[in-house]
Amino acid sequence: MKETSRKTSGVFWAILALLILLPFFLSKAYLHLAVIIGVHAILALSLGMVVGFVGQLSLCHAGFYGIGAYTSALLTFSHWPFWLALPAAGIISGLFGLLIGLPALKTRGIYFAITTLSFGVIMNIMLNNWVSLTNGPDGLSGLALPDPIPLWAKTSISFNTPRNYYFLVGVFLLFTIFVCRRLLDSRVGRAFRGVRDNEVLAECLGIRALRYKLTAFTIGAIFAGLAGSLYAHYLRYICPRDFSFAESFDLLVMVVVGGAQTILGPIVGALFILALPKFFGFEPVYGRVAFGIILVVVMIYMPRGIVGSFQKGFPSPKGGAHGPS
Amino acid sequence: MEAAILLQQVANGLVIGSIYAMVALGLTLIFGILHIGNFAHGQLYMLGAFATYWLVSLWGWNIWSSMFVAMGLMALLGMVLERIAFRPVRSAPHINGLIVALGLFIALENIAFILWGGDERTLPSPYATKMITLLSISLTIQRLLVFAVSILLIFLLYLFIQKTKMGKAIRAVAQDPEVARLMGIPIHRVSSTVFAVSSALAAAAGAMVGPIFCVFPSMGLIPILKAFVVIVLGGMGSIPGAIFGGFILGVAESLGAGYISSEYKDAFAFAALILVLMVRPTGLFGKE
Amino acid sequence: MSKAKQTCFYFCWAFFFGLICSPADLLAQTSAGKGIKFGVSATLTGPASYLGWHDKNGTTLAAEEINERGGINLKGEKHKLELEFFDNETKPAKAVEGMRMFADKGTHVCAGPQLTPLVYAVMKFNEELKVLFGSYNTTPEVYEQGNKLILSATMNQKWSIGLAAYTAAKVLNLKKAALLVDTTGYGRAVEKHFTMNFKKFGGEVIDVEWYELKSTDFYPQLTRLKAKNPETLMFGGMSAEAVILIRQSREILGKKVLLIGSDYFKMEQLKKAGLEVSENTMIPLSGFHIIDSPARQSFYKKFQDRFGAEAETYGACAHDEVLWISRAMEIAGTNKDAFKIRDAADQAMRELEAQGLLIGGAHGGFLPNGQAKKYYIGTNILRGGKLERLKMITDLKEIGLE
Amino acid sequence: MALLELEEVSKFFGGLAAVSDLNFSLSDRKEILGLIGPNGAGKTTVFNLITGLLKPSRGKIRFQGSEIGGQKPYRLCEMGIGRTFQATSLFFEETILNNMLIARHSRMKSGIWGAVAIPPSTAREEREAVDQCLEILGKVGLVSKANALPHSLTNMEQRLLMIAMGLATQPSLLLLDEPSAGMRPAESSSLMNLVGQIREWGIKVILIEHDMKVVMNTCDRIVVLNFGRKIAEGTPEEIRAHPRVIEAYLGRRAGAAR
Repeated sequence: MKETSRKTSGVFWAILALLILLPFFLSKAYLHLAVIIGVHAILALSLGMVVGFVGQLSLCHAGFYGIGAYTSALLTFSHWPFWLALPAAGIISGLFGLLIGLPALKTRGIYFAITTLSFGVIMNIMLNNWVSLTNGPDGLSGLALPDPIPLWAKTSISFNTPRNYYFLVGVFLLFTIFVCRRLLDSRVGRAFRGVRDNEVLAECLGIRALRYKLTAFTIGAIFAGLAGSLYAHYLRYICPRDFSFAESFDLLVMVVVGGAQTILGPIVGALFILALPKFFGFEPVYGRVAFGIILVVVMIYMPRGIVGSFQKGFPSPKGGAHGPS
Repeated sequence: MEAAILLQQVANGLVIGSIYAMVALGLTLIFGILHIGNFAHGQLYMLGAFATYWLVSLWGWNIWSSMFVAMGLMALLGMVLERIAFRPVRSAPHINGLIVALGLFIALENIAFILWGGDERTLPSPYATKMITLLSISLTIQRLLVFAVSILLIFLLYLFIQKTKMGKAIRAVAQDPEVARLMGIPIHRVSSTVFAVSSALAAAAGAMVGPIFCVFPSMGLIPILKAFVVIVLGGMGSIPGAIFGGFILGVAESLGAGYISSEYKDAFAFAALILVLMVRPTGLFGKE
Repeated sequence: MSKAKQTCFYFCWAFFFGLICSPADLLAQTSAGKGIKFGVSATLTGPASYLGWHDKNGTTLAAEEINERGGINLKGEKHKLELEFFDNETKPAKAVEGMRMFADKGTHVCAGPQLTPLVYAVMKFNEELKVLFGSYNTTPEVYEQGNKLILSATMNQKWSIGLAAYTAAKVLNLKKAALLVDTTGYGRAVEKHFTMNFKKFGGEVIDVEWYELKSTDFYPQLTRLKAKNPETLMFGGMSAEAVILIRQSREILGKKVLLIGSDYFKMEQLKKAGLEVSENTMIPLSGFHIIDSPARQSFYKKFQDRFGAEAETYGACAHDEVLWISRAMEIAGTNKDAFKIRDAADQAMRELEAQGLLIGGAHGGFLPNGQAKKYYIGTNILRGGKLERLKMITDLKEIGLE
Repeated sequence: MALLELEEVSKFFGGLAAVSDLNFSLSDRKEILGLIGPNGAGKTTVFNLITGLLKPSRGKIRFQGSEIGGQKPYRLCEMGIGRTFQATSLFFEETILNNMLIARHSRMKSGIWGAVAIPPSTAREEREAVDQCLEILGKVGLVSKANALPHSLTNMEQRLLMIAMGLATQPSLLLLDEPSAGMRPAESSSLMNLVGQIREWGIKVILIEHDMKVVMNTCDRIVVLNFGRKIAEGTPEEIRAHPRVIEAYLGRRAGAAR
């Protein structure tokens, strides 16, 4: 792993340079799209930790995303600074991840998928119907922008333009990538992959499968929460509709189509899925049809996802992304 | 009075439950063979309803013959989908199958939207408005028919699975595909048969609810979600599980809405599922 | 391994490149050519694609109507009106993207977004982007945010629901009402306003039942309502459920209970449900359906011929938005300065009303919060297969409401 | 004190007994215990009971004096019981070295923080782990393939890797389930030399093996199972001479097509 990571770094820096240059010749609308893609890249990566790293098919990720968004929204309403509300959002949805993962991970495979789906739906119904807290379906309006970061004298970085926010989200995306990369190359990451590829063998080799599944699930929830906070304070308006189970499915599609077991995969997936409508702007409904068909074709001809299919030398994985069945 | 209300609520639940059961049966059969969570199943329900609608409203057929033709058409469509979309991914991770199903779900819904627009159509039926009342339960005849037809179809399916040669083959493949193949069972024939049967069931469900509910492109979403809840509740691949799960869910929802809170009606189904899975991680009838 | 990553990298690069090059509108640019661009931000896909379809068709007809009359007259010279559609996928973030897209292209007027969450989202940005947009959203709160660049092309729930409550309580002397509403913002607002006003007019609301959007079976809720035997049942939901709601209510509650449709219920849906079934149902109707003007008839007919479906209130209001804002542009003599256009909107609406061109809900100039001063709005009841007018107002004060 | 003791251990699946009233123990002497018996005699079930994949229906299993019946597999691995499986079971998506490192898991400490921040302690731990894994790979002769993927190995090498992974968990007791399955005689004899060495490193071995000749040459003591019951125990010589073994086991083998 080590030396491969060193090799890839060249590629990584090239892409990074491209991404830093991008906002300077993008129009406002596309900057906005880029920010949204960035947020979803973080989300997809965090879901990738669950789906790709430990092979658990989770369908309540939008729920954690929503909890993060609402947490930081409500905290800033009670005059917390954004820079405290952001980590708080991560922690709170991390806690939810722990609470939900503990019972849910007792089930396996499709049972786990549907259990998490149920939790996701319930979380969304709560956001929608608990009017006194969340203001119900009309959502929370008028969120504050992140407070400017003072540099020296009078100058400070403010986040009132999409470009600056683009860089803020970019930094967090890099942080997420960094964490994923480090995790994958470590003892923990090896345990993750062991559990994913052959849970029985892993347990016989002394790996506590449940603990590591829960770890991945919780870390995923934390980053989803952070993404939620970033999203909320960019759009300055949130409503339950954004965090429905449909969103969970979109995220899953991003992860799997991009390549669940890679780090680049979910990011490419997010880019692919969110940029696609741009190419069907003339007839959106036909675009949706094409989108559906593209999903089918990609899954048939690129079973490991777009990025995964570029990695040679692996046998086609059997037994399912959710462990041996 | 209270007793009457209770009976009425149970009856409501049973009728809805029979629809869930019909959709869930097909879903669970498919899962048993291909281990795919086939979301597209919901759209076969929708297309079945539309097919019936057009046969009735354009050519003035009666509802029964239209329903049978619709079932036939959907059976064909099901086989086609199995051949072009699902068979290629059967050896891939199951999650790929799920994404394929999602893709088909999106594509089919939007195709229907393009062809017929988004507005609701009511499928005319002679039984839609006639009410009958027995021991203080009042239902439309159509609802009774939904119940009756689903029971009948479930029974026929049971005979098919238990008695026929193909039925035995299906059970064998569900048990262990490898062994089945070694025993010389034509896996591909089996799986396309399963798709045909399940799709026909879904179409029947769609045709039967057409007169009660409306027919529109996005009508497939709620039933398919509930059907997933049902088959997980009953235990993946378990036929009795799907049947009882369907009725249990229907009644639970109806009583939940009737006696606790209709605001959280849809939450009950999912909460119930979670509780059951905490006690039995493989559902009520699932094997450990 | 590294080679694979290399390919990945090229793939991404190619993708960025494709993203940058393929849509022509990527780089910021102002609208070229003599045609005047008019944005339409519609929910063409996603859960509310049904609304988007009607918006698209309604605005299309409006644009044709204008261009048939030679287009828009800015400072003496005529320009064709060109609609540019943006699909906001029923997502707030997308709606904002649409606004920015219009602003980037120098389009400073648009119709929509219409759904409450989307409107809330864009209202954070449209003022700084200088984009004036019309909306037929019926939630009063939306217009009380003090946004300067939003126009309401329909009556809001204060009017329709208030009048419905008034008619039930005062005209028909009903005392015990129940509600069956969906859990969307729309349904909740219906619940709020009806309960408030019905109490004010001396009735009481004995029960409220809810359903999730896209539900199709209401037997459990209705059975529960039946136990409390209300005299009237008010619905709060989209037109989608209208037919099933009416039918199932009759099946469970019987013929005597008066049903009150939300302000999206129309005669067409009563017909669909069956006239004998819908007998004794009351619907609040806005201008579109009350004033059977030639404009309305021709729109209705055109819509039917072109798109093979009944025109809905949605399409009519979207149509009004285009007419209204275009006329405002003519009066203001600009298609860039959103604030000037907005100030001209009052006069524009008076003129349009005088010409009888408006077919949606709003009429007769508008208040500082962007809402019309005057609506034609009435409650009608289905008796013997025909709609009977129960009450008709053009001003809330007539029924003692603000 | 005995390292491993089975006392009246039984396991029922539904009605039928896969293992019934099994008694045997493993002393602290360096030895290789052979566990033989015809197909379906319940040998693998015994392994699953010892490694915690199955919970005994009756009876006690003691390891280093403490009761372990129904303990979780990872606990037992940490206590020092390693095993291999009859079917080739490896992490096919990982390189050989990573397979070894995954097996090394229970002997390493670093957690999330270590993974993300990589403090010196973690870096050292990783280095040591890699060295030890390479050393073990060297012992089984796979060090040259450290960065290859498992499916590029021969059957022989894959089986060696499985044993190496078993060793990487630093066991005091290693259970080998038919390590020589599908090997040519030459290969299996060299494998048995490796098993012999493992004994010399002070690791007790329990060996399930079909090939009688191999068993007789390798094992110090043999337990014979038939229909889940122990029918004989003793040195190879005694077993060879044991009438019930000849009748129950050898007789069958003669009959069975091999």
